[in-house]
Amino acid sequence: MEGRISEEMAALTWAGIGIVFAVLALIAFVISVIKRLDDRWQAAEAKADAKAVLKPATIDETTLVLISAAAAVAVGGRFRVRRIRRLLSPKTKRTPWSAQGRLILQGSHAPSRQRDLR
Amino acid sequence: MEGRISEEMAALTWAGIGIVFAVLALIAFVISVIKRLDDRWQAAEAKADAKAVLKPATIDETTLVLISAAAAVAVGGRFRVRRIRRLLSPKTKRTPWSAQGRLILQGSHAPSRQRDLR
Amino acid sequence: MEGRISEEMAALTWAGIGIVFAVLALIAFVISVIKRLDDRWQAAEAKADAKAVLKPATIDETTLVLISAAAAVAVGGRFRVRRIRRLLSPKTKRTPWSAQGRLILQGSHAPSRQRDLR
Amino acid sequence: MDVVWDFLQVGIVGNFSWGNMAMLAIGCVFIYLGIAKDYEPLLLVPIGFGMLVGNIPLSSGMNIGIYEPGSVLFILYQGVTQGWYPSLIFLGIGAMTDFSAMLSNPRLILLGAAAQAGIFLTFAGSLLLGFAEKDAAAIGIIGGADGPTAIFLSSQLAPHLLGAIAVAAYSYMALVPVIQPPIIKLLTTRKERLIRMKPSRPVSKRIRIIFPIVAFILCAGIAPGAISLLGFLFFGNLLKESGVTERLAKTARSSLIDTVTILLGLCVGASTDASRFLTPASVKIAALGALSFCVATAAGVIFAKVMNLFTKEKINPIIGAAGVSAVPDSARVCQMVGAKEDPQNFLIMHAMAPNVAGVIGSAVAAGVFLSKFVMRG
Amino acid sequence: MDVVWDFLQVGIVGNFSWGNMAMLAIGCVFIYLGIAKDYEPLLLVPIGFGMLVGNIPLSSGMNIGIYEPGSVLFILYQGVTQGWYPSLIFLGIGAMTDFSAMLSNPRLILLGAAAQAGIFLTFAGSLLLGFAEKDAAAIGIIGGADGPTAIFLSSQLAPHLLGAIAVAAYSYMALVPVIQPPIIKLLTTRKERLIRMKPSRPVSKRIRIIFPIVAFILCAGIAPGAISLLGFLFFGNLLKESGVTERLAKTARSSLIDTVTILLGLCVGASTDASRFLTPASVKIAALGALSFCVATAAGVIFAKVMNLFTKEKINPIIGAAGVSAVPDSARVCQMVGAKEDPQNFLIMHAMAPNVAGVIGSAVAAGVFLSKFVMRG
Amino acid sequence: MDVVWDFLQVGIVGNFSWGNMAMLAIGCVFIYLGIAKDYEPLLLVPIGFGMLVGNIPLSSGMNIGIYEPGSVLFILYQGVTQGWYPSLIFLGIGAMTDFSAMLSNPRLILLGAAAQAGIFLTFAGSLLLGFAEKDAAAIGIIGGADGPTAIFLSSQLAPHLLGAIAVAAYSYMALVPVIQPPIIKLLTTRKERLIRMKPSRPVSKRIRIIFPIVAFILCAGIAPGAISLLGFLFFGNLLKESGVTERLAKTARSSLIDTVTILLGLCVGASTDASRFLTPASVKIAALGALSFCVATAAGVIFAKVMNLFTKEKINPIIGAAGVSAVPDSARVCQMVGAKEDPQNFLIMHAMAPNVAGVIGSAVAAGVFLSKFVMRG
Ligand code: NA
Ligand code: NA
Ligand code: NA
Repeated sequence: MEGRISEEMAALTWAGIGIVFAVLALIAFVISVIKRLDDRWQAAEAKADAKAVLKPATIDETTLVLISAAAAVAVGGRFRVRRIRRLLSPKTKRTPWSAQGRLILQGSHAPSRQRDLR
Repeated sequence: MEGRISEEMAALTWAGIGIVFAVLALIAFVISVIKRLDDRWQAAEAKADAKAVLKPATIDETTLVLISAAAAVAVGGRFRVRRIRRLLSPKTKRTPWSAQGRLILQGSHAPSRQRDLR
Repeated sequence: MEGRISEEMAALTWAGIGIVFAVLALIAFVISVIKRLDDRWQAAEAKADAKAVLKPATIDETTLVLISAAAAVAVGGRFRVRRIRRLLSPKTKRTPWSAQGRLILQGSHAPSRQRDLR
Repeated sequence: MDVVWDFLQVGIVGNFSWGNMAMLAIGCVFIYLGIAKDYEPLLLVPIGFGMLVGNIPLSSGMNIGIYEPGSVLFILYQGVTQGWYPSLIFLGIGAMTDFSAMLSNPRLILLGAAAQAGIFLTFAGSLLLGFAEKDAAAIGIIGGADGPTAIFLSSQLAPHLLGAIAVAAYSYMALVPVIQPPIIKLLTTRKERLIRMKPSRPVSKRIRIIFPIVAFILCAGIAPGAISLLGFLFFGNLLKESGVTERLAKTARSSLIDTVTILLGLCVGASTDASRFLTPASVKIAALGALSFCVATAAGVIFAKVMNLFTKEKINPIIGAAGVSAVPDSARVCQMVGAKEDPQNFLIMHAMAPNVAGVIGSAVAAGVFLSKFVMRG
Repeated sequence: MDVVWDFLQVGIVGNFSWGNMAMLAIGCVFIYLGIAKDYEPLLLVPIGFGMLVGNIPLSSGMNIGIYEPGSVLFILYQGVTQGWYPSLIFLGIGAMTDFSAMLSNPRLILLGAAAQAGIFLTFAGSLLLGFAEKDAAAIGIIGGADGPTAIFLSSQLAPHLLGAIAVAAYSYMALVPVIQPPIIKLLTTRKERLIRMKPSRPVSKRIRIIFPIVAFILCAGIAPGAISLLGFLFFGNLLKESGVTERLAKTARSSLIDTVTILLGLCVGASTDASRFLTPASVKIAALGALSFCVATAAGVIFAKVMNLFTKEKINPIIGAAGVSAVPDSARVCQMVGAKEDPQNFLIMHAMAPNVAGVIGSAVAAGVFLSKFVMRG
Repeated sequence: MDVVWDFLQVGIVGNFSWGNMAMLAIGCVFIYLGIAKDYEPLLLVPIGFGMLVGNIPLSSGMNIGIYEPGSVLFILYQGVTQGWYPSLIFLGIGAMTDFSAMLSNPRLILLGAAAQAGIFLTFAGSLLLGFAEKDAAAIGIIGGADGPTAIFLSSQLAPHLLGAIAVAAYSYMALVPVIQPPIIKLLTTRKERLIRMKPSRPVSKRIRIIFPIVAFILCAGIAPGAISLLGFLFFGNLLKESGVTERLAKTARSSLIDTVTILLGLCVGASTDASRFLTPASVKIAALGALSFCVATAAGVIFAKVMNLFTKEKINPIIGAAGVSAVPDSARVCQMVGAKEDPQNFLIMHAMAPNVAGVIGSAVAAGVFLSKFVMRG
């Protein structure tokens, strides 16, 4: 062995293990606390939900409007939207850039090009 | 209010609004002109199209040749291609890099690997 | 013609053609040799394969274990996995990053979120 | 335990500051608004997390902070300071934008021009509040309601205000559904809000291909300062519309724009170090930004009413508000406001026209400022 | 109105030049050829639009032009001038190229070697026309019919000619279906063009994996100058063929190559500023490029005929023309020419062999020039 | 034929070295292990091919080698030397990692902490073997069993050892299924290996969203040196879990991480030039790395046994080995070892908890070293 360990480095060795331990233990502790809080929230929400038995809307309002608009243009008269089933993943719904694309497209008058933006 | 507006900056404020307006108005005007021209072109084309009632080929010549070639190799004899239905989007047709991939693949002899290039 | 070709450049012209030729010819030669070796290997392997008529497992062991595990949790009792059919491409199987994702997911308890990692 | 003590000194213990704590809280609010309220989450979540990253208290000299040359964040931040993240985002936006609505009814483009008045009036207001000329120009562009344009112009004219301007621009864009409706209602009568517009005609493919080329040459010829933004916007749009480069357009509007959005958001957020961000200037910028949005909205609506004085086919003045850009939120707002009076009135298609015209308009405005101030400086 | 007047001065009004107008027109022609004629649209559309971007008349000093350090275009252009865009494109090409046709019939590789004669003869021709040695080498490589190789070599040996060389290379690649058929017909008899070749045998996976490794070591060991191109080409191919890195290969041949193609095309186009591009040198380069393509095509065809003198299994000399590379257009052309004589003769599979060998061949040629000229200077 | 002779001189003929030959062979072994043995192919194949690229004998001065400023490889290598490739990889890993298993059973996090003892003991061992302090820290981190972390720390503390450290780290990660099982068996009784753990409960979405934010602030507040790694890891995870930025998360965990993985692997491999890599230091590093893995595995297992002394719900000590990270291979190994005793014992779900905690743990350890050594110099 050619090298040697200064006192400072020896301290660092043990301190390092300790710090890593402390940080992860702290995270573990905080998660436990948050989980306990969350359990209470969830219980409270479950109660609230139980009251609201209404079937939630499965499609957002803007989309409903757009479908109505498209239909209005196509049918050229009065009509009622009875039921809407989503064909694409609901996740895309919330992303502005793609929503932008979708909206613009739907605002456009070239329905056959809709494929482009998927 | 601590600041003040020099004459030059005041001019810039109004000139800026004016310039933006002028540029967009110019675009609006040019689009209108082009649209009018385009309407005439379209009318002319519609006439020409009306004469050519022939059902257009739905697949390009290279692809037809490749399919024939593949079939020739597979069947090992004479045959006739009667009808071709496209399974992939026709858009890919025109992109050289992917076309390259496809061509090379089809020129290869490992049909089971075709999946790779999709 | 304003320019002229020094002797060195003239030599380079011919040497260049020669070098390109030599390199590609060398590749062609080496490929031929490797191909001949490969043919022998393949013949040997074909023999070996002929003996091993056993139908190979179509799914790796880790996956089998995971499916068993998932089923154990879901059913909560004893059971036997009779047959496994792969629904995703077998290619993903081997990529650590995605495998990581999949494993972690499957280790998680939110099965409805599995879509995220595809 | 000297080692542990020294170690703690470089972190929060040795560098605690209430400013950083406040910024951490603001970062959490941004993330909360993005996730729970769904306000522009693709921007607010990265910016919010970036604020956390940029405001962890630490000793300088560790090669970590976004202002320390050589650190990872510094390197990634260069895309912001050198201005090419915004350009690449415009490439992607071009590849996902359909200008059909606008091409179908070109006169609506003027609404997109009118709303840019907000930019120049805010510029004047900033001068009055004592900002230097270049800074005032960068602040004014907040009224353009277009994140990449604001970041690009700040990076060129007022790098030291970039964080505050970007945060203001994105905050107000997220708040468009809150800011615009009252202004629209104030400036229009119920009768005006009930105006129905004719469904517009489809546009031929040929026009959609020619448009980005012609529009680029016109805009850039007159306002060459806009090249770095509009060159990429119209290039992306040509890739989309040409029909033969769909492969490139798809990458531009998916992995390319996503990657840049992630990095831009994170870096802009991380640049809001409390010591630079929590200043009186930021407060002024926030106030001017709000003013800017209001003026722009009003200008669009009023100009629509003015146009109605001279034309036969009446425009519903609500859609003038979409001229601020903030694509597509402000077009949605127009639809919403219109539908309150008449649920069968589908304004969103028409609102897209001034909406995308507004993007071009604010890029031209940025070009005007660049031409004026970069040359001198 | 001094403000407006000053403003107009920095744009087209104060910087009008007929050269720029001509280049704008050429840019439009490139876009037209790409879209309407479907000639290599993934290259011509970005380059064409880049020409528009690079030729808008403007005052310098605005931090916009591609030759102004610090501008967005300048930063993105560095991938061209530093040579790493071509390398990354080769990575993607490797990940999409199947060398099976070539591996199945190795003697066809020689056709890909023969066609590179065009490179060296054009090099000599360029010297005769008075070009400096390095410039002549960069011009010669146009005959390699491979865009990334040409750009890479120019960036290393003749950066000032990069625009002209790239434009010439891509133009002639787009014109392959026009240039090659007459030459092929001139040099072959009808009987030769009717030769049918045996369908070749499949190649084992093991060989397809070994090939990129062995070929890289051979090529790079002899011509190390080719490492920056062939290292990436064969690396991409190994990712594709290994079967265990499909995930990486997929990204390399989709979003990665698309992104780089967009930026490379735009920047190369934008580098053709009229004052640099509209020169006698560009005219000479265009002429030499055309010559180069013709010589390369002829060399490939003639060498196939020579090979037929010594072998029993005759080669259809048409496929010699595919040795120029220009993948895969020139292999298509071979199929087309062959099918005119006999529609049941499927040459394209065989033509892919010299076609991909030609890519390797021109990269080796580039390596030869690099070894020679970079060392000296 | 002087031209040919001169030409050959710049290649293998003039620069032949047995060291390079050995490295070429090692590169082929890496590729073989990746493809045929399926050991971490996404890392070994790029690194292996990179070794070929970096060890082709050539004269310097050709602007090709990875250590020649201006060459393509040098430019791409900057992502390694400047440390931002590892950060971007962590962004992607965050976007694909599900921390549910860990959140469901937080006490298992401690196993991930215990296994990091390997890092610090190897640090001490390296000092004993005569390495300088910074170098020893970079070598120690090999025990973290996390490639990006090891590369990042080396780039900051010991750039000259980067190649050796990266190769050691990835080699041992690939060999986890060989190294860990005997150690686990040595330290546990059959009865312990048969312990069954209760299936853990699902975790609410709210907790999964809060976790990356809180964990980032805690880790970075205490060990700010970890910001460049954990900032990106937790940011990616927030993008994944938020539910509103799925689009960004998808790009981060696909094209973005793939692109960076390709370039990082190639460059790390290419940096192992024989003259720099075939040194006694590399041999020592390889030995220390192996030691490091063994110590880390043992520490995890033993700590699990210690925890069992104090708790009622017993932990199967096998899963302590997963604390080294090497995600997800080491969790797989735990499952395998456990299943040998009882095929119905599904440990992998539980093993994921210390496995991902180990990633955080080694990043924190890296932060400790950075805080200590970067500040000083
Ligand atoms: Na705007
Ligand atoms: Na070639
Ligand atoms: Na670890």
